[in-house]
Amino acid sequence: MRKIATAATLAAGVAALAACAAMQSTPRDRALALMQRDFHAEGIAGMDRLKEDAVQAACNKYDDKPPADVAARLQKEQAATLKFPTDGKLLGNWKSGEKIAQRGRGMTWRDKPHKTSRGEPNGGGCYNCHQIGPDTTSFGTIGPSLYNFGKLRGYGRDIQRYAYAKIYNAKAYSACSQMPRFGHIDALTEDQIKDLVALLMDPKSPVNR
Amino acid sequence: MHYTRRSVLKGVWAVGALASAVTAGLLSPARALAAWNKDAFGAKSAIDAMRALGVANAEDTKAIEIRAPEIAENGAVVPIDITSNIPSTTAISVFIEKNPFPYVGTFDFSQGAMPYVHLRVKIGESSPVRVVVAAGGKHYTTAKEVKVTIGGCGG
Amino acid sequence: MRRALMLSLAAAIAAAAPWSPAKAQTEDPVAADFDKFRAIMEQANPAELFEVKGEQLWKTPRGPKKTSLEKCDLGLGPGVVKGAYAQMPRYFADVDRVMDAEARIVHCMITLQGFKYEDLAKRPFSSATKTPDPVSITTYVAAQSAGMKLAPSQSHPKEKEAYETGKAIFFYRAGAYDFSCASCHGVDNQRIRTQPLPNFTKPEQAIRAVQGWPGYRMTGGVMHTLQWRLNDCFRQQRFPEPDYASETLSALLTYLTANAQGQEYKGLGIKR
Amino acid sequence: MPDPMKIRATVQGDVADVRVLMAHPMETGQRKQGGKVVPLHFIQSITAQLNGKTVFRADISQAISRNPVFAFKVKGAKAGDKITVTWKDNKGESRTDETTVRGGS
Repeated sequence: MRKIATAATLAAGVAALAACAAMQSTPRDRALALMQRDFHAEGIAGMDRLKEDAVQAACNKYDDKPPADVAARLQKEQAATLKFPTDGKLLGNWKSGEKIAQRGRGMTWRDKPHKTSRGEPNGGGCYNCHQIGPDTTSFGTIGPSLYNFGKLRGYGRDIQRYAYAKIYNAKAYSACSQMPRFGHIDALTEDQIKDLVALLMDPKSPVNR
Repeated sequence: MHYTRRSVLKGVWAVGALASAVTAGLLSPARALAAWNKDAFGAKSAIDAMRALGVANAEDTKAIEIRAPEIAENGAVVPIDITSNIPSTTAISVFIEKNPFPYVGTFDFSQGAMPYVHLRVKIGESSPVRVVVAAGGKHYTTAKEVKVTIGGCGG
Repeated sequence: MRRALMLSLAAAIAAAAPWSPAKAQTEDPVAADFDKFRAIMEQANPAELFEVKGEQLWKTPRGPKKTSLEKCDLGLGPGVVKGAYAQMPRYFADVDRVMDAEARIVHCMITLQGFKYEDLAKRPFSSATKTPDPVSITTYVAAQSAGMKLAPSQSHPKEKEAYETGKAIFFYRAGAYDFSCASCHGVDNQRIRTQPLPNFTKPEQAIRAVQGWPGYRMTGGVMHTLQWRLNDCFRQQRFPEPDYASETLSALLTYLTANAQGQEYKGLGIKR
Repeated sequence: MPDPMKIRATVQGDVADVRVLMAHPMETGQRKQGGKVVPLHFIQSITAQLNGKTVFRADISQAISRNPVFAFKVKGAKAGDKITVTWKDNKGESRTDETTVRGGS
């Protein structure tokens, strides 16, 4: 339902807000009240997305630097959400992984569950933040470079599991990481995460050549 | 809209423009009367377009300056500045070699117009931008590569 | 047990960190080249076509009440356009709230001309085939502040309050991806793909939140304002959608603009 | 009726720098909207005159960007001269606008 703010309702809203402000005077409280009033659900992005979960609440409260005990507790809770593939395989196809890493769409207003508005599978948007393969120079720098990921760390199963888990839920390692929890929020499927692990870990992947 | 009146007016404009350009001796009658060159604009390769325009014999030169980005921020709008340093330049033609229809257009200069043009074009993929200059009855050419990057965050 | 092992392994990997993050340099040659050609294009900016249209719309009697916007008070008195954009968002006593330029224009279209918010908010952003009137009008209004210093008023208590509220909105992490505005715009020297991400918490970079808007966007060849820019940020943040011209957006714009206080607004821009 | 052009002509010495902005979709015939292809629609020819004499003429394709921008220079111009620009598109629509050459700074 779209909330319409006509001049009249705006005025009413302002009055209500003024009343609110008297009771709850912190900027955060005002911000939350305003956003609650001024946002509307659009497609798959419901109003529930404005509510913080435990991780978001702690990161907001501690300005992304929670005390060590809080961080440890959160990381433990997040690690408990990790689901590894039931077939035991962690390496998919690095070529598909490259496509998932290149694409950034999905999870917003006109997209569908697991699919973008164009009918493609969701992207991971990995290149938005990370250097990955050697041929893509238009990579972002918000996250560390993942070039030579396997080559530098070895190709063992423990590292494969680490890569899988990190993509599935980065908050299991760093409570206030800026990286989305792609598996946890069901943005990427198990097979897609396997393909991304292959992109990082397959010795034949351009990432490691 | 007064359809007939409009089309008559347009007709007058077209004839008037052509007549004045031809009488001024600035455009060869052949080029002026050829109007919009369907064959050249419909050609799928730069060389076919150049043949259709009769400029395929253009010789290489360093006397044409093409100012365009090495890497275009957005292929939908690529700014290009072209200056010809060849005396008696009368026209500049532009081709984006890798576009599905490479021929972008021809710019004619007369009555004091300097052999310079700024234009903004769509470039589908990284491609040479080829320029052909008509001067003193001959044709000269040069090219500059423009790279087109992939899009941004794509959210 | 296995999880514990894995986690400690991860810690070891992180600590060893044999890679160094590829930081975007301020003298990134690609970004410098983009800036250079954008500056060339701004000398003849298609945005001016929308400024011309916006001026016409401002001066023409329109809407159910058949009045022009020449009595619209943008904060400097009824009808004063010159310099008004550079001094917004600001507090308006008639609505007892802070409004940004486009919110104020929409307010004038509703109160003076009799347009309905519902109609204006239905399709508030430009498409290949249509540029909404408030977009053209905002473009016209903004262009009349080109070359002026940004001076959003921060003297009224509600203006200070809007700043603090906007700041809290800026840092609020939520949504499917756990993003806040600060995820992309709270750190120095980052870029997404090839696009530099200015740090809006710093005065000298905050100007880049406002600079170049309203802007002609090369993608699609359409005119967009800050209302669109913020709407699209929230979309990419995977939030629900903010209401057009809402107080939330005015508060956020107050925070961003006041951080850029005193810097020169150069007028209409060209955007990727 | 097509939207007006914006023409700016400034003279430096005796050279007029002319910049023309045109409001036109320049549809390539490849873009889809609502599942349907938007038909080819683009400016085909442009003529510019200085005090009635043709100085600049162009035949162009759909590869010119949406809302086209052109700049050219004319020697022998002075403040107060008239610059007239006309475009005509493949659907037969046309638009003519005029401006006065201004003195440079």
